Amino acid sequence: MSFLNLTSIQKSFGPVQVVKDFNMAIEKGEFVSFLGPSGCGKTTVLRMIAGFETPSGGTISINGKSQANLRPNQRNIGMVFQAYALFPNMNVAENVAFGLKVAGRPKAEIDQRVKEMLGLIKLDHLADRYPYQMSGGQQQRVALARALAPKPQVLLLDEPLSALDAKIRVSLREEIRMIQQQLGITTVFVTHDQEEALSISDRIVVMNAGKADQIGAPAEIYNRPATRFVANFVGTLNLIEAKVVDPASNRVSIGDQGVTLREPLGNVKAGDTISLALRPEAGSIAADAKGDTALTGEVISSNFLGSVIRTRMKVGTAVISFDMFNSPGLVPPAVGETATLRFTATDLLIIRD
Amino acid sequence: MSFLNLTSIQKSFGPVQVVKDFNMAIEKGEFVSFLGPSGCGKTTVLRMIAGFETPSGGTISINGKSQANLRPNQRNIGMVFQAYALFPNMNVAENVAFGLKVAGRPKAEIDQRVKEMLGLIKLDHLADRYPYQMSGGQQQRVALARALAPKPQVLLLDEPLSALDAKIRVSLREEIRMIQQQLGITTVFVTHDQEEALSISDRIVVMNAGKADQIGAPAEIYNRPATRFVANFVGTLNLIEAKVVDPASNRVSIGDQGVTLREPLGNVKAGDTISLALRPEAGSIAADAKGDTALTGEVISSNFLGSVIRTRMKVGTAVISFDMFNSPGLVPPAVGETATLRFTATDLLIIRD
Amino acid sequence: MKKFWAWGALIFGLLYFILPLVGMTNFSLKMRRGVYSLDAYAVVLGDPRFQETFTYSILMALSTIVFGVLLVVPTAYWVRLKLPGLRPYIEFITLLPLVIPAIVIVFGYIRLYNTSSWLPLTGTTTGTNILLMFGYSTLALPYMYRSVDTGLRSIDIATLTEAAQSLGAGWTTILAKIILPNVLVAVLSGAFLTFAIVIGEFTMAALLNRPAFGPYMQLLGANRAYEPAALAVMSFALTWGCLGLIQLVSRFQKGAQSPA
Amino acid sequence: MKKFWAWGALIFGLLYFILPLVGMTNFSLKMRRGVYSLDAYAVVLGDPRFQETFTYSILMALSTIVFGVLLVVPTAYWVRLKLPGLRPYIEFITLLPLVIPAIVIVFGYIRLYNTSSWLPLTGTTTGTNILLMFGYSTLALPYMYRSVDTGLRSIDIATLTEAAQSLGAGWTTILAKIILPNVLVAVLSGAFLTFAIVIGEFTMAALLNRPAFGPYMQLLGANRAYEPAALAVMSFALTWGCLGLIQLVSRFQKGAQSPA
Repeated sequence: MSFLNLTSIQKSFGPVQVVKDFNMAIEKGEFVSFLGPSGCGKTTVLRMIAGFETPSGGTISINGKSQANLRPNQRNIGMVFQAYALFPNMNVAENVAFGLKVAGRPKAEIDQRVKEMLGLIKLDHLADRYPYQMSGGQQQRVALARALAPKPQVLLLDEPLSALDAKIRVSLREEIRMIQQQLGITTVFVTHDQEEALSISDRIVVMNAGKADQIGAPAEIYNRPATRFVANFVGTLNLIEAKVVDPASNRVSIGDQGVTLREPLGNVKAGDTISLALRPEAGSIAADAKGDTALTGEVISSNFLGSVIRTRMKVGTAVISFDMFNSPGLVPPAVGETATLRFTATDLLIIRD
Repeated sequence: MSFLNLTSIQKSFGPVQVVKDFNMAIEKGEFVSFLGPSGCGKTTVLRMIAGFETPSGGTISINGKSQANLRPNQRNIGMVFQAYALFPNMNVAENVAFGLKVAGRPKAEIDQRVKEMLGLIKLDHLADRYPYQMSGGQQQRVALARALAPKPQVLLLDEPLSALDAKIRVSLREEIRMIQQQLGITTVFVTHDQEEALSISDRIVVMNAGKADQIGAPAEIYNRPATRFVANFVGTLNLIEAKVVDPASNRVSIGDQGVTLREPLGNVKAGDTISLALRPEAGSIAADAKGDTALTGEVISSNFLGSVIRTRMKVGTAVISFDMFNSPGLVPPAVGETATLRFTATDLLIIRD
Repeated sequence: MKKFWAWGALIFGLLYFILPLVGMTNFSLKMRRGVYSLDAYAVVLGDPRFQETFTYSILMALSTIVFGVLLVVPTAYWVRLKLPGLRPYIEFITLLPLVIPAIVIVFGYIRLYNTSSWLPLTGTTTGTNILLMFGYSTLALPYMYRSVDTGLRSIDIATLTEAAQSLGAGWTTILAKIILPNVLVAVLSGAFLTFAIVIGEFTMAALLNRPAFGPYMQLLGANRAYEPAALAVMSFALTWGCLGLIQLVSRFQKGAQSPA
Repeated sequence: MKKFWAWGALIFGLLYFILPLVGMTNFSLKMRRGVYSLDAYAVVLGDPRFQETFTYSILMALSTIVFGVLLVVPTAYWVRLKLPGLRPYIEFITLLPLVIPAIVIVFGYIRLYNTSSWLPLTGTTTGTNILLMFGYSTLALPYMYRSVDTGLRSIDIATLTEAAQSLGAGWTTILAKIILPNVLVAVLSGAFLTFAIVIGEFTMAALLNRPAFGPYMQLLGANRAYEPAALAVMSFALTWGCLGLIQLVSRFQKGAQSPA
């Protein structure tokens, strides 16, 4: 039995079923991200854990205890919101102390704990500030301290970084991860930003239309997407249609070029179409097509994006993007030129959904 | 004489000087981006070109003609706004026709031109739609068509992609660039997104506190930042403090490790501190430090970001980030391990400001 | 908890609005002893003074609306566009009529524009009518201004104005083709409220001694039993109709502008 | 262009508010022939009926405010939080008193709660007072509700409520510690407006025959020359004071909450 269990969770708003049979077991101390586009139900699941929404079906248990009959204020769950949600009429220390005061802790203990929390987020010096006197990043750190002060069983983070600037977003996500590991608190993090989820999580749940499409460690999700949706949503994988040439030898053709896959094709016959995924950073430009794991095509665009140069190549009807690290001496392939992209056979994944 | 000339432009709002002595000459048909953080004055310069703000000093001329005494509606300039700004009471065709109707063009010409423009943005089939019936990306394309319909001398784009989703942002920026090249229209594009500016522009003006810090082609800006600000703002360059060991042989030390630069150090003496920049994608992990262009340090973090893995290493007091392309077989250096980063001497740039 | 509030709202509505209305409507139908009839309504509608005062008030309401729209729409637009710093003050001014009793305004007018003053408006019927229209405009100002201002808030007038300018449009074109069409519903809603207010107003018309509908209602109220109830019901139906129209129009507007 | 509007606003303000006021104030100081004096004010302040009606109206205003706050704050909060779909309807209801003439409301009350009815409120003084307070609350409802609702809009009550809940707080704690402190300024502003309205109200108090300040002012206006002007000036000063307080308090609020 895991620490936080979500079993067959369903949720409908009127005729719209937002969450469909969602299952997930989260271990104590684990950092799990729910990743998906807006409307995929990720926030709704989080809000059901917090008690703000009541599941239409299924059970939620924390530490072996069903949460069904507990109101939000009885669940001992810490929550951090996208909009910070600091109480505007209270200063930093009062905000952090709020949960402890409501719980009726003695004053000395509250003072001690507030101090400890402000130390954790390195804002000791701003204890007397009011929310409107602080930057977004600072406010969100206070919100984190406030959520953690009453020692909740579970910490829920609802897109906590979306309202912040790019640079602060990166530094605050690292800080959140550090604090989480330091306290060993079980954490659920909701985001639509794949880089955020990949960089911060122990495990990721990729959600699509109310269901979990794939659950796994970041590298697993990125390198071996289980479905077309995951492949499209996480990273910028190339999705290529290929024609099966010989199922026995794993031979397929892309455009009119033959490629032999490492992975068995499974239950297909010659002439069938299958989908392959190729990461844009997997290949490299070569002078000629030696061996089977190469594709030759016409370069249709080449974009300088800063640290990488993204080139697009037309192979048959497919358009394949590939990335090269920028370097001052590098001359990217020119538009209209013919180029050969080489990669290893394991880089071509079969997408089955 | 260039097509669009900005000479000694200044602008103050009350006591605050927002633009300080801004100079820029833009050629006919060129695509120039103003890149900078919010508050750097980039939008103010754009609005002065459009005539929405009056410069406190300096002159703006287009095609040799001073714009000083022209009101915004007399300048024949096309403008696209971040908020789309389609007229809610008009459908797509009426929006696109607006500028032509105001100019009193004959009906047949208007119809012809509207058709042409809708073809250009590939929305012919939506001519009867109202703005609220369309997605943000579609609305912004209509706004582009509306701005282009009266054949303006100059096209101004004020963060036109900021309100859109990540994927649409990328595809629309490519479409904008394509249309701009097709029509050969002189274009100024304002953005705070470095990738956007790098991928779309002929030239970039990096703005900082009301001044142009650097003007140059995208690769030039990225690979050879002129100032510390540009190095920090464009890309994620490492800024490393180094101590001059021997100015004659270009020898410096980082932490306690010596490195020989290719570039002359200039007017410094032994013991001086200089700033070096190293792009995170420039180096690669090696087994040992052979030769002079390598740095050895302790790995302090390693983050999986999807297509790249970003590792941070401590060398003396400096923290150096470097990126590796993700690959399923790659084992990133573990935290606490000692690693050696190798690069070529030309990758270490001297930042002088 | 939800039920408690739902019941609370219901009881509140009953005690405050519905029961009094039902009671009054019921009473207005009892003119003929023992049976329900529309006699009271017939008497009222047949009264020439009713026809005269009602027509007068409708005409006054229409001129007040025209004056109000011409005054408020360009002002509210200009304030939002160019003088946003003045908005709190303008809002403050438009709130004044809510709290300055109508008596004060009219006393002031009478003192200021009487027959021996520099602008003897009260000396002629037309002058007094104009004065009354000014008074009504003052009363309606808060609603008209709020309504138009809210309408302007829902569109991004600064950017729309700049977009139109960059396409070559001048102020007249912008006001006529861009601004007015987009706040038309707000203008109508303000106009209906103005109409309802003018029809029911008593104090100003009485003090300026004009044959308006409010004083007629008051007069009837003092001297008759059933007719005032019938009048009140009719007046209520009229205002209700205006409000219903506002709701209808703004629902139509929502339909045409929704998916935000 | 800017100048034109600035002048327009000035002339408008002069014709509508300032000149009438100046004229009236001037007149109120002329009771003693040939010299300016405060005689009219002395007469008014010394009148025992003035003291009686003014005290009565202040007491009525205070009870109306208390009743209004207790009714409106939790309702507006709850509607925003749980029943946002009902907001247009609630707003509609709170707008009704603006357009239903006070006469209609009072006629209804009298018919419904008269001595022969099931709830004979008009039979006793206390009952009539309660009825009048209900009437006043109805009149003040639009302002109180709007004010509180606007106050609630400026804070994100849904998220703040959830944040407080997740920290263990129940409804009472949330209302008392989070919601009320953050809309206090809005509540005060609504209270001041209510106060100004109740002090100046005439129709309801007159029809229910209670010794309120409005009818006293009216009475004086019909029988005296200088005293009503003095009264109007005083009444205006009072409402102006209330509005000034609102501005002060909301400026204080802005200072405490700004850099948005």
